[in-house]
Amino acid sequence: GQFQRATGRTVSATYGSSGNFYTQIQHGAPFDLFLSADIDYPNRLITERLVEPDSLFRYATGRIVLWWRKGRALDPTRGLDALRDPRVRRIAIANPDHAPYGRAAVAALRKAHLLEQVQAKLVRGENVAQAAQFVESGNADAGIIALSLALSPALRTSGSYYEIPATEHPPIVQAAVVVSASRQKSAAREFLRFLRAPEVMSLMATFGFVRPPSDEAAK
Amino acid sequence: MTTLRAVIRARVSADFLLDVDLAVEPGITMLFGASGSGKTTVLRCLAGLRTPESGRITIGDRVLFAADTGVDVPPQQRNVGYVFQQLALFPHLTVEQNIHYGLSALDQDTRRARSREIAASFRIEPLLQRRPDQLSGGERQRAALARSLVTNPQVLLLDEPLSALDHASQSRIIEDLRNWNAARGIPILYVTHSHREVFALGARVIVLERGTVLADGLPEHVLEAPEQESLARLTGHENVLDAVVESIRPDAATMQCRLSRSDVELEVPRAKGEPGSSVRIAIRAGDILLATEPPRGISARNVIAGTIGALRREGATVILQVDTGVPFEVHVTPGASESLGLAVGRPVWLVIKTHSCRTVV
Amino acid sequence: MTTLRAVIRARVSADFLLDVDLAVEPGITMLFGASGSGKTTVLRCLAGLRTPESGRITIGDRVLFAADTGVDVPPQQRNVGYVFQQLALFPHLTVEQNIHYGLSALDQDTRRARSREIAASFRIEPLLQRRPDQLSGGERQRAALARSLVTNPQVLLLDEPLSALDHASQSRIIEDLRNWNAARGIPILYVTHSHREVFALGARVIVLERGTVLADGLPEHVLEAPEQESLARLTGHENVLDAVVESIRPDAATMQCRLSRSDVELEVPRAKGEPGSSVRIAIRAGDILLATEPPRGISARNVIAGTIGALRREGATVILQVDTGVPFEVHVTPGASESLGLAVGRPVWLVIKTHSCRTVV
Amino acid sequence: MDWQAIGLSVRLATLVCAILLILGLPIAYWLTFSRRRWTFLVESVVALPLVLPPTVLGFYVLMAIGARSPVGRAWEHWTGHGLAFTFEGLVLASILYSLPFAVQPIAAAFSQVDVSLLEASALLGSSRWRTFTRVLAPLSLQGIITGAVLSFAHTLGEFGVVLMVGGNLPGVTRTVSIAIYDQVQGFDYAAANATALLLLVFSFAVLSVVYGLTRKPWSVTRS
Amino acid sequence: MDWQAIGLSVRLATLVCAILLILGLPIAYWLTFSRRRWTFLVESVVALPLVLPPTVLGFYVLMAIGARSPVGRAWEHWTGHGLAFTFEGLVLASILYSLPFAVQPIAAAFSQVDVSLLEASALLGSSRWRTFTRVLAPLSLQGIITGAVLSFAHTLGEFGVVLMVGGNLPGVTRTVSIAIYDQVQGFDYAAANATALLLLVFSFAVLSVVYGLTRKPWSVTRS
Ligand SMILES: Nc1ncnc2c1ncn2[C@@H]1O[C@H](COP(=O)(O)OP(=O)(O)OP(=O)(O)O)[C@@H](O)[C@H]1O
Ligand SMILES: Nc1ncnc2c1ncn2[C@@H]1O[C@H](COP(=O)(O)OP(=O)(O)OP(=O)(O)O)[C@@H](O)[C@H]1O
Ligand SMILES: [Mg+2]
Ligand SMILES: [Mg+2]
Repeated sequence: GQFQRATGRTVSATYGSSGNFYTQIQHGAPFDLFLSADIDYPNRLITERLVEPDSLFRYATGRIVLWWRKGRALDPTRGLDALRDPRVRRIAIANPDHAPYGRAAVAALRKAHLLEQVQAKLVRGENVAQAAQFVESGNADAGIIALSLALSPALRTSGSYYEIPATEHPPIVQAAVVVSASRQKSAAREFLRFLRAPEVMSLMATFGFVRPPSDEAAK
Repeated sequence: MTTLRAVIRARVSADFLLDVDLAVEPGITMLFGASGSGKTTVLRCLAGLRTPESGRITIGDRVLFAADTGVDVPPQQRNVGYVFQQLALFPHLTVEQNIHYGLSALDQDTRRARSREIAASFRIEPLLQRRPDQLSGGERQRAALARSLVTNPQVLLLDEPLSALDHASQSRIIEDLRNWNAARGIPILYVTHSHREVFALGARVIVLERGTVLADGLPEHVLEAPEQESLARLTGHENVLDAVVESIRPDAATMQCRLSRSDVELEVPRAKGEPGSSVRIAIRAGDILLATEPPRGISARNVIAGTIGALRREGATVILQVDTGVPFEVHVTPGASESLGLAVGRPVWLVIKTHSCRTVV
Repeated sequence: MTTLRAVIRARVSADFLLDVDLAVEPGITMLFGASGSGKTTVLRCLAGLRTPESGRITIGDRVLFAADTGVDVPPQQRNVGYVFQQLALFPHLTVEQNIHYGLSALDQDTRRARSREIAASFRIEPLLQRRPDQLSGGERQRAALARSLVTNPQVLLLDEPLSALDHASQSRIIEDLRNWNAARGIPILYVTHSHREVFALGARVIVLERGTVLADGLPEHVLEAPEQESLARLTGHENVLDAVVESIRPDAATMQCRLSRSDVELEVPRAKGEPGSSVRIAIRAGDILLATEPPRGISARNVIAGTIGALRREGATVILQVDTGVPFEVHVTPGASESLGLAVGRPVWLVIKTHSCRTVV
Repeated sequence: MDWQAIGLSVRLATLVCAILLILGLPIAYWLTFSRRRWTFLVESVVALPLVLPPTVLGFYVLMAIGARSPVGRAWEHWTGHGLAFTFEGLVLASILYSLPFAVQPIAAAFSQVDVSLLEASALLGSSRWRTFTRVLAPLSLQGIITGAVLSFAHTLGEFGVVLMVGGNLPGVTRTVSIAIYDQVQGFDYAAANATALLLLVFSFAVLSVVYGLTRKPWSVTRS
Repeated sequence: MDWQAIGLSVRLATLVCAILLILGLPIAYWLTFSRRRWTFLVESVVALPLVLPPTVLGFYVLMAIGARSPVGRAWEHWTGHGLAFTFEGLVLASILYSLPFAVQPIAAAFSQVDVSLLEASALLGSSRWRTFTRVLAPLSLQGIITGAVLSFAHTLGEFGVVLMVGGNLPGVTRTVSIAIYDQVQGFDYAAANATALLLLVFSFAVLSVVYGLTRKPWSVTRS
């Protein structure tokens, strides 16, 4: 909406898992701009010369939270230690094999020396949204999900969260890149410029995305 | 006794209503009727495959169906043996397995013994390991018959079970069937359209026409003394003649009739009808004796002169067309035909016994 | 002329080999044989539904099958009408649609006209809108016959097409079929196991036994003068008697035989066999004349005295068991039986013409 | 409500269902009537696409028709655009995936038809084609309907393959199943429920009409 | 090679296939022989799970069996643990999803069996059950095999529903389809190819045996 107002151009968005988009771009998908949840994918595409290396832009860093439904007797003050509670029998995370938020969640658990203890309790969603659904539907007692999800209108009212400090897990750098095969590269670059605008960045913050380190953002 | 009683009304289609009242006593009863007269429908009702709109079916004291009380015993509990007109052998089972099918309650040995025995008597022993699609039409019919008989049912319903068999096989199986039932004495209802089978098998015959019972009784009475023209034709009374009653002789219980459009006179048994009224007279072609010179000193009252108009052979019968003013059909044996030197154009005399003439309506 | 010629060998199973050489000329040829003799198999080979291992099938000049040149015209191009023993009416089509099925090349009106005409002659007009499962067995048979005839095939193969019909309907359809072919003159091969149909329809008959042609010719020759005992029995020669040749009279072309285990003598037509050799003599029960007093002044050479041992009625026939030292079966008409006053125990004389006796092997 | 996606899905399912019938009928015919001994092996191959997870199948299809594959490049050469991420690509992938649903029930139905009816048809002068259309197919109607329904419904609901090969492009390859998936992923349950309900009601209506109209009319049990 | 996942999938598919036959046969019987007018509506309902994207169906199942639903609470009450993320939950969801694949081909096959054979069986004293097992089922063998094969293969390959309800627990709910998916997502194509190939070979072997053994033996065309 804002971009359209600012530039008169329309953006049509396609959502999905970053891994799938990576594969699809490999095989010639007609995308213009790739907003990845993990900088790993754009980097690979750069190596494969399928995207414009100079357009890489880290637009945000993701944050993870421990999230549970309201009414669960989880003690928010204990942080991740709350997961030691024996009443917590299922903990939902995104699949750490390929989902960045899942990797972060596992890292955080390891750092808290909880991983071994909760390993048997972990259930994996294909992506972080699914992990959230596991908790939301009452099938898991808690989950480690993206802050942006915890803040989303659907979950904000139904659950509570504990924000895991950014220091407890490797940064989840989210990067955008222009696809080489795109037929509207200039428009794509224009949209990237729009994302850099301070007001957009602050808007993202309200959605739970943290501004990335500025030196890298300038790249 | 385990008589099968059935009073049934079943509407088959807008223009066909089955409405019959039958009693099938132990022994073989033939159900005889033209194609489409409702024979198969009767069997289906008795077997429980069709529910009549109203009526009652009992075997002895056992009620199989009663529209008023709502009793309707399902087919699998009726203990009725049924050989379908289309056979309905199980295509995925061998002949032996088909025969075993109804014997599940017995142990393996008894089953095998029973099936071997029945297969032997129907001469299908070499076929026991074949599937139905590897059999000829007649072999299938024998297998279907064996499958039903082997279960020792309380009632047996057979829908033209021998129609695909040659006369020799038919005769043998008919003999087997009679022996089989001699020991059991169950009611057997046997559908056929063949006179031959009616006489060979039946102690009793029920004649169906358009869904109703036309006649019922001993074969010789019903088929020999038909009271309706349609039945007369159905039972091989090839000659059905219009006539007018001339006079009545109450003492001899006969009446004198003149055939229409001729001056041929016939003496027939007394029946309803006053002098001057119209009647029809049915005579079997085989009941007429033929002479090549005017017969003398015989008891028969009716001797009619005529000329052979046509002569042809059909099987063991020579069929003559004799013109006497009205055309008569006469059957003689080939032997008789030859020894009498019958030929077209020859003058002959027909000798008809009074009691060979039936008055029909 | 469009004669159908077939020389075929087809192995049906380990113990059944079909091996025949047939010529079916225009007109009706009956294919006659006991159940399982291979009649249906012959038809399937002719129609192209079964490929023989070797041989040749032609209609006139047209080769339908030739094992040596590899010609094998598929069924749909043979232009052969076939009425299946199991009918094979299309269950999803009405009778009318079934009849129309083979007429796709014609326009709607012609098609309708043709089907109405044939339906009328087979008396199935009121059934045209029904589906096969709404028909009786005989009605189905008539529908199947109509479906094949309406296409005007070059050859017609009929597998027991009238077995489910009453005699009246049979006669009518036989008449129709004869008329139908009078105008066309195509070869019709008609399978049956009924003498009645052989004589009523056939100009020629081919007799099959266990896959081979046993005899072939005019019905009266083949079925009346059988050369094999099996054929004699099949064709209703109820009496087949063992005998020994006593003497030969070359001038009269006859020989004198004595029946085994008795002193009854018979004069029979001369056949292979020297004095002292064994022969078998077949006599139809209907060819034997019966007299209640010793006949005088008749031409027949064979007059045998005996006593009635048993008497029963079957259809239009009275069947007598006459004991003459050897048992004879004799058939007479009910009329004759009555007028002669036949009864068990009565002494009778059998009169057998020399030419009613067949020597069989 | 994402009407565009619904329309696209219905179009896709109808087209795939139609093509599958056109392909499935002859394949089923061959499987049923071929006298070759190895027919059953082909029958097994036909069922194989089923055992792969849809996304993985989609992945392989993408490899096979993508810009890097010979097929993809040939297609691009002829049509000027790639096959992946187009409606045509979607159709192709869906056909591959749903093929067994069409073929197998039809083949099963064919094998139950009484051979003598096919023989009777041939003897009445009908070509194989006419015997097929006038006798075999009508008598196998229930099996054909089953094949059509399963492939239609399955294509409507198909997600993994479509996602992989289609790329979720609105109006081109974004089917209703993907739309609902996105709505669920986006926690927009109200929209997801509404779309799902609409899809269910529509499918129910279509199926009811199909089943209601095709109850085998000639097997009316005699009662 | 993830043997654990393969074993789990085979176990799941076999179990689901068996249960689906046990459920599907009576449902198909009822659909075929019920004289009620609205049978065809039920027939349509049976096909409905198909039209939803698997993940969405999985999502609804998850809601239905979750701790907040009566079903989930009742199950937890009886067994002491939830239904989600367990093998039982997976079985339940797969059954729901594959039901139409079992029911529809079987019902189609039943409807093609000649009624007079069922009548003949009854008249030989057989109960409905015996008629079913000895006549109807053998004569519908091809349809039943089709139902079994489709539901077996479909369960083997099922991904969306399993993912949603299973939670990807190794040895419990991590099926081979999920394993392959993960391998693809993790760029471990070699492993993915190997696993997929193994799955294909295994499935091909199973299907070949099934089809090879069950070629309708009594319809050997005569010629
Ligand atoms: N489903 C049906 N719908 C309409 N009419 C039917 C149906 N079934 C049978 N009929 C009619 O009912 C009548 C009696 O049929 P049925 O089968 O009982 O005759 P049938 O005496 O056995 O004859 P056949 O000797 O030819 O077998 C026939 O006229 C037939 O056309
Ligand atoms: N598929 C088969 N396998 C083995 N034997 C067979 C097969 N088909 C037919 N036969 C046998 O071949 C012989 C001839 O069969 P066919 O059907 O030609 O007889 P038919 O003369 O028509 O007899 P019917 O008058 O009983 O119909 C029979 O003995 C039959 O058992
Ligand atoms: Mg009948
Ligand atoms: Mg035959």
